[in-house]
Amino acid sequence: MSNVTRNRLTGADSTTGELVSQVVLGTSVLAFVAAWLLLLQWVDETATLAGVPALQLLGGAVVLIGAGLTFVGVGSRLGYLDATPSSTAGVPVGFVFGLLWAILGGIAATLVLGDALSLWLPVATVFGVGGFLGSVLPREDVGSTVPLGTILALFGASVAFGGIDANWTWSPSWSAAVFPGSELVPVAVVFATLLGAWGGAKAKLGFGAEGRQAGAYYLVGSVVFAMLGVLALLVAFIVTNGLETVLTGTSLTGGHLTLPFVGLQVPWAEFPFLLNQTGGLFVEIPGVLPAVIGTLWLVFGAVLFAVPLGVGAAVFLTEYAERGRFTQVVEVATNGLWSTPSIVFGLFGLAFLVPRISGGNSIFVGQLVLGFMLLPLVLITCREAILAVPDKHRDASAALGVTKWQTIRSVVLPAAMPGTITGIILGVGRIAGETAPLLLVFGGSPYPSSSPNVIGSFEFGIEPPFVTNEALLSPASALPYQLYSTITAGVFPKEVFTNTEFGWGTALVLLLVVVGLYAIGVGSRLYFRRKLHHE
Amino acid sequence: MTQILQQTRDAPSRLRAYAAGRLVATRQRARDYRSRTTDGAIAMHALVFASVVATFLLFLAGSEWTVLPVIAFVATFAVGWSRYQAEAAKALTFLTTVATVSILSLIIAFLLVRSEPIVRHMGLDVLTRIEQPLWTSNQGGVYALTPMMAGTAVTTVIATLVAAPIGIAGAVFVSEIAPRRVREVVKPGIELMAGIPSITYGFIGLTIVNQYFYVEFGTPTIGTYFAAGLMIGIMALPTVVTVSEDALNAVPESVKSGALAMGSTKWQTTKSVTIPAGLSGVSAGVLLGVGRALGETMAATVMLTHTKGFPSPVFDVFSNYGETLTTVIAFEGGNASGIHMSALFAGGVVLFVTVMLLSVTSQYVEWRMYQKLGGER
Amino acid sequence: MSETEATHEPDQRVTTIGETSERVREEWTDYHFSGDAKLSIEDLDVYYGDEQALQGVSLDIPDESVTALIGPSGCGKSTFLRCLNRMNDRIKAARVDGSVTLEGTDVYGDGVNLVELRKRIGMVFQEPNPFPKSIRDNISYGPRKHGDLDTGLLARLLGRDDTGAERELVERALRRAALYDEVENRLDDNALGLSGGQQQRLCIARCLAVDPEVILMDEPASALDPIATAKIEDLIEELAEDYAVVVVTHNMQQAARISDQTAVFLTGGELVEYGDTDQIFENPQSQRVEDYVTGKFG
Amino acid sequence: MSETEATHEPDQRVTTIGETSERVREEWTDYHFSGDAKLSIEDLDVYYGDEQALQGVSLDIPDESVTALIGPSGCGKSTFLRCLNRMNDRIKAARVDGSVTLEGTDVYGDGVNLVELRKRIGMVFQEPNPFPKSIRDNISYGPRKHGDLDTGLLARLLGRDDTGAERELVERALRRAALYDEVENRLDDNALGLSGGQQQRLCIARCLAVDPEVILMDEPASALDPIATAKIEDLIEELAEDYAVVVVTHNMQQAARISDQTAVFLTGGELVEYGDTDQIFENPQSQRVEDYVTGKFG
Amino acid sequence: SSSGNDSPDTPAAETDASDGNDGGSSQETTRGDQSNQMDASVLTADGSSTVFPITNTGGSYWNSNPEAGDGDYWPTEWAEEYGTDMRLADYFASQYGYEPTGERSNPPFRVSVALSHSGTGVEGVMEGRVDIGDSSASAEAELAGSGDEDQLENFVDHVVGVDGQPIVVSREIADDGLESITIEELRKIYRQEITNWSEVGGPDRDILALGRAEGSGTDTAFRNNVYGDPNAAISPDQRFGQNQQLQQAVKQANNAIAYIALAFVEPEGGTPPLGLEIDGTLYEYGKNLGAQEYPLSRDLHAYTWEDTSRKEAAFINFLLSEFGQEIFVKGNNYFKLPQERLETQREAVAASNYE
Ligand SMILES: Nc1ncnc2c1ncn2[C@@H]1O[C@H](COP(=O)(O)OP(=O)(O)OP(=O)(O)O)[C@@H](O)[C@H]1O
Ligand SMILES: Nc1ncnc2c1ncn2[C@@H]1O[C@H](COP(=O)(O)OP(=O)(O)OP(=O)(O)O)[C@@H](O)[C@H]1O
Ligand SMILES: [Mg+2]
Ligand SMILES: [Mg+2]
Ligand SMILES: O=P([O-])([O-])[O-]
Repeated sequence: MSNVTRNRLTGADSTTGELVSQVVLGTSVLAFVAAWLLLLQWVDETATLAGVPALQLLGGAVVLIGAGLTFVGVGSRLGYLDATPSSTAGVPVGFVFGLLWAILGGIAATLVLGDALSLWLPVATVFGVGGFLGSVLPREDVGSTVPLGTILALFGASVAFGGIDANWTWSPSWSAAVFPGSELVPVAVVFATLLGAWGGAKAKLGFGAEGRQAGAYYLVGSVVFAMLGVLALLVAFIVTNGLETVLTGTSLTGGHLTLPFVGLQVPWAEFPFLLNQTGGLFVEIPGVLPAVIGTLWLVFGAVLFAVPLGVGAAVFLTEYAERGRFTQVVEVATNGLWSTPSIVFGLFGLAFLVPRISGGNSIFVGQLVLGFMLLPLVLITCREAILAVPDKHRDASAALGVTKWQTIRSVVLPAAMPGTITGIILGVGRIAGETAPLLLVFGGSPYPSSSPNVIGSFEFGIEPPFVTNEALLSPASALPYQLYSTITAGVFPKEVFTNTEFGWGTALVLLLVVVGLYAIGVGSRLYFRRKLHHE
Repeated sequence: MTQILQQTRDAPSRLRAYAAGRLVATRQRARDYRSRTTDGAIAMHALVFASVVATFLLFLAGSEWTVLPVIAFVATFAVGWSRYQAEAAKALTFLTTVATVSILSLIIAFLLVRSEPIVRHMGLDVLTRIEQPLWTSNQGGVYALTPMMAGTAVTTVIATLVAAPIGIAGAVFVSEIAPRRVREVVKPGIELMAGIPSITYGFIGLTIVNQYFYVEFGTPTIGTYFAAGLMIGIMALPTVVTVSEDALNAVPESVKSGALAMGSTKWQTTKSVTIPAGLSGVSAGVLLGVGRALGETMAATVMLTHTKGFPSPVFDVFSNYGETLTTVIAFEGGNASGIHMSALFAGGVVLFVTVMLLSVTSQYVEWRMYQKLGGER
Repeated sequence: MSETEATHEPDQRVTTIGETSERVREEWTDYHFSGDAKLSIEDLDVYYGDEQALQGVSLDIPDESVTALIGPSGCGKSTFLRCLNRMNDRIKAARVDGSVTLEGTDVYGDGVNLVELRKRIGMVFQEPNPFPKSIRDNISYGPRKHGDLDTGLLARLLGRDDTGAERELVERALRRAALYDEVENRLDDNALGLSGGQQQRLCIARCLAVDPEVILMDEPASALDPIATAKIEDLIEELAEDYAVVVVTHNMQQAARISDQTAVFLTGGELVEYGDTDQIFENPQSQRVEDYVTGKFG
Repeated sequence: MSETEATHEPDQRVTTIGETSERVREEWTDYHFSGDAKLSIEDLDVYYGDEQALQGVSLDIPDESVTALIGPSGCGKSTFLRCLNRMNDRIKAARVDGSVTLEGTDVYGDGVNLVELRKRIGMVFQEPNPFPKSIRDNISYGPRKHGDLDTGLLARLLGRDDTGAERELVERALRRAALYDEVENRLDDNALGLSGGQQQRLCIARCLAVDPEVILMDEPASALDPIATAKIEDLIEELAEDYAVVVVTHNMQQAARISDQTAVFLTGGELVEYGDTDQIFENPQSQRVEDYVTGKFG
Repeated sequence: SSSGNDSPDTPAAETDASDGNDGGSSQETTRGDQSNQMDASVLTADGSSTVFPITNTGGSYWNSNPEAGDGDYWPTEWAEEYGTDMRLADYFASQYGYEPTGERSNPPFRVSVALSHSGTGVEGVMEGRVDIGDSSASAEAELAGSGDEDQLENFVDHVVGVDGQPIVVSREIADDGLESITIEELRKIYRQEITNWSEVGGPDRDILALGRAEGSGTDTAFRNNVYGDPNAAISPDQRFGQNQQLQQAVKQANNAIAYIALAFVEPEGGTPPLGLEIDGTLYEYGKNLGAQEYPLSRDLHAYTWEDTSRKEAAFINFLLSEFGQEIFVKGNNYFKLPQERLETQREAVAASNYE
């Protein structure tokens, strides 16, 4: 039937090529990590290993990678190594290598001929085109290794033996900054080793479709690993910096709690950073209680405002309105509203709400502005959740002779609840960390000495507006605002903490609150999803 | 050509026909409403709507009597709910929809109205002036948004260069490469990262990143576009990853299996089938990330130098200039008045319009994806 | 009601569709059953947008018996069924011409109360679609929404609640649907935890709880395994003692087993033959129907 | 391969399931065809988590013929099919025991190259799943990814491209799948614009373009209308001239029409009978199979 | 609006029309003296980061309401001097008719002082967002060129202290031996005409000229005093919102110069002062820097709008008291008001005006 020769179903045993590729790959990974350690200054750039400075070591590693790559590429081409390369490395690879060669040409030309554009540009172009052709014209095994290997070897050699060390600097004419070798070399090594790992992984699987997959996976994997590392570092950084502040003066039983109504005092955990006022004469360990309470009130008000509006609108749009121009406009509008920068909301609140409601910064206006910001998310998620309620439930209800509203109330909304709640929690997480609008419409003293007492401040009158609440109409603090104030206030009035320490503490509490809300949101989504799938 | 001409000529009559059609439809709907709704419910509807309109107008006028129509609304509504629940519910949901739309309209209207004085004062110079002075209360007030627009563009570009490639790589990793166990940890982890408040990034940026560039690279100031852009990029990363990952995930498993069953490798499947099919969703994710970077305020406010001007060359991201549209509003919003304030509102308009365009584009792109993949069934 | 033999040489009786339909129609429109029609359908046309899904369908459906609708996929069986209780109103694109009469009242007449109509003509869907609520709540949903039962908190506080009545009603409906014994002890569990067959019987019970006169079923067993299918089939035959049951099925053996009358629709939305089930399967008048019931296509 | 008569009195031969399965197995495992087996399956067990989906299935599949797999829903037909080209590897919960041999090589052996395997055993899915690309690109996807075709920009610039070869290959595959005439003029249109039946034939053509030895099809016509179904059936019969074709179907008439051998799976994942199609439908050895093929359930 | 031309949405118009009982808004409280009701809502202040240490320290003493004899905060000798045994805020508030609470941390009304810069304070008090607008430059200078000059007459000026406005540099520059520069050099530095420290006798290092936000009193006063025009064009390398932030930046950098307020000088710390030679006279920190003739000296203002309400008067009087001047002004490194100016200022808010 078919006279095409078939490849074997099973793979071959390991070869020299694989061994060399493995070395390239391993060296790349090690150098990648080492370069990061230098960049993060966990290892000093003047550090030495067996008498060789760190940077020089990196250079040597890159030389090794370059040489190894060239070796496998050429070996495979000459047929000494077992591989299944494609006919070309491909145009994208050609572009990347061409760019590298162009940079090399540019640098060489500036060193030799000077940095006039008319001098280095042609050289760079020639090098670039050369690099491009050198990558795409030969078979894949040569094209994807030799041009790269050469450049890596050149770069590595100039670091290892060419005097590019920590004190070497580059001050380009177009920039006000000066780039020292101590930083540039690790950055370049990060990129070099990414490419090296790509080439090594590719060679290891003998090029071809499998090789490309391996190369791509290594590249993507390392990038993602670095990304996750940076993100995790950020969090770890806040935690380590803030933990001491947050735990200052805590003890499990040192405090006491007065039971309401009974008046009895019982031992209670003492947590001054969370339970103390920020300012005031008698506060020994300043805390973030006013900000926590302020955040609670903000979130409470925003939810109270946005949830009914958002859910109502979502019901109308999905259940009552016919799909058409109107629903489309609302959809576009809500999506736009969701991505509108928060500072624009603040500006609007300052110009529209502040004069009409409190005359100055106030909790109430802050609640409304954050409510405006929350509204589109509630609407969008609730709408999605309602749309996700299968029509079969509506049909079933209709077929039982039940009216539309009854159906919405008894079947649709309950089924849409999980999705909506998840959305609300995530939205609350976002607004709880929102600062910009609060600067304009909400914030008060940077070191508040009292927490807003909203519940106790209701007053009733016979004149309109009949009900007033002084606390709601006064400025307050919230966690993100507290952090901002701490940054701008520069000096902290108490000796217990420096300003920065207090800031880290606040940042940690803020992080815990917001990320905690997100965690609840994400978790509840997983939970509901799983529950739905299992049934 | 002639066809177009013909169409334009027909336009008025078609418009008229359309209007007439709408009128008939509206009348029909009104008649339907009358016949289907009891008198009591109609009265309730009328009262509810009237009180809402009154509330809105009084509030707009800043009157303290606003509370009266609110009470009227609540009372009518309570009565209506107990007697005509279905009608009351429909009216309520309609009102909430209107309220939502009105909030957006109000924001737009306010931004426009308040930015009108500066445009009257300076004309198009607000958006085009590039010579000094750019921002001063001298000479009757000169407030050109150009340096801030350039600043916003520069930081956004840097942020996008950071967030887009890495973010897409992250999405590909999570959705296509990572083993299930890794994905189950990494995905929610990244989603959590999306929640870290921007002021936190700002604090880290201010204390660590700014200082790092100042000390190691000898930047002229403690805080540069590059540092801020980098930080914003890192901040936008999780958003790009999650949204793009959703898009890649939405590519039907059947298509992926189809490619695998033909003996293409996983990576070939990802590159040639999954990413092209999910491309519009991925770009929507990137656009969202760009939108977030563009509107980012706090990190930039605490990190940038708040000096307005154009670096030379313009792409020198390490210059001593540093102000974006968002930071200028946050920084000067408190003490501006008159045309200065108006200029800030104009900045708000520029931001709003840009973000709106991004949002509409990303929605369109996503709609295209839906169409494309939906056509499959 | 066993399987029919297929002994003809197919090629000999092929006629063009136009011809056949004319001829066939003449023959079977004379079908009459003893007693009055519960539902009468006259010249029903249904369009989805520009596309016609049913063409001039007329037939009478007797009370207290099972009427099966069969035909290849897309021939309009579901559409026909949905016309009977006006569930088609829910599809925006659908337009219905012709008349459907329920014991003398035109279902499409002016001022017909949809809620009342659907109470009288119950429906069971292809996929079991219990509400994500407890079994009890699923059953009592209809009566409660119609105000026949009040078990709200307020009523309970006032001692005016119908908890007792509810319990009875739920038990009766579940027994009728042959489900009571299986779920007796977990009435408060979520209905989604039931197996497919149980869910489908629950849906039937839910429908019975509203006390309808006619029960429409759209391929009620197609999503079920053989054992569950058998139970549903038994149930349908039992229900026919009290109700007019109309069942759509794609499984001809099933139609043959359970129905008293069978209507055969063919692609294009025409009703090609209607008559006693035995006759349809053993001696169909039309070649097309014969081809269909012997599995030549579909 | 016309329909089988059902003349027995069902009730007389009922046996308990355990008994039947033992007895039946004895009888049919002796089934042999002339020539070598293309695929041999030995004692295949598949588990999804704790649940067993296939129980000790053994059978040989001959080359150049159509093997039909039938059985009620959920009996493990798709699972079995997916084991043959290891698409089950994608399902994390799935665990496979036993051996599948393709011309002497154990498919589950160490170091088996999945890519090679799937090139040799092509698969067509129940729902047509063309890539959202042009018709041409759909067909040439496989060869291109396997490096047999290069039509990239660079190759074209260098004059080294295989555009001509591609054109030929696409035409050949489309003709083989009886689709060429319908799409000849729109090879560059998006494949998603085709009708369901055309899409399914496109998927078959796509599979043929890789030049496999075995073609697996999982209910390839279940989502299609009768005319498209007829085309696919013709195509399958034609393919059997060159390939080993394994078709899962839920339509027994279809199995009877198109297949040479039929394997009947029943609930629980056992293979209950395997033999010549005529024999299975006319004179099944097992009562359960007879009940199934005569439509007693399923 | 404040400018009175358009904008129906600004507060002055509508809130003025109201009868002033919607609680918390400053607009009516400024005129609250009409009704004899005691307004006990929160007194809000915002603005200058220079004045902030004064008002904020005052505010936290006030809010804490320490008992007479509290050794740290309201020591016996002070209480005796005032002849009272009341708590601190109780005592000062009671002079304006407020009922003493007798409770720690519970003053007759609370004070909330926010931190930004003078522009915000002036703007805030003008638009009624706050009761007291802190400013370290005169409202006149702040509003110069803003188009709101016609509102000036509505500002009621209360001067609470005097600042010397020193010039500070990074520690490294001072350590390198640079002790003073001339005012001409200063002008050039802030116009980017001198960009290296070696040009003024310092090390060979770029100058990082740090400035304050436009609209801050420190910036306005600096331009006014150094260049003779509150709107003079200067181009610092980097601007900061508040003095505190600026101080932090000077500490972080090794080549910075900044103009700041006295409270933020740390002679031995991160912000050492730099001598300034003006017309041949060398002004040095700790010697003649704050002297009468030092041209960079400036008044620190607490503005109220249109009138000074009872509540505002009570608190401002507290700041102007001997106790206040000593603890809040001198205690924060600023210069107390000279006696005769103090008398005039006190008169403006004297309790007798509110009987
Ligand atoms: N909501 C709808 N909108 C437009 N067309 C529809 C809709 N529902 C059904 N149709 C079309 O009407 C025709 C009849 O559909 P119907 O669902 O009644 O067929 P059926 O006999 O029930 O088929 P099946 O056995 O597959 O359920 C089909 O051509 C179908 O495509
Ligand atoms: N991915 C999976 N995870 C867990 N269980 C599965 C999975 N796929 C199938 N099963 C189970 O394995 C059994 C056999 O399924 P399979 O899909 O092979 O049946 P089938 O004969 O193809 O049915 P159908 O005719 O409905 O396609 C069923 O009980 C099914 O629930
Ligand atoms: Mg149907
Ligand atoms: Mg299957
Ligand atoms: O006192 P300022 O903060 O306005 O300089």
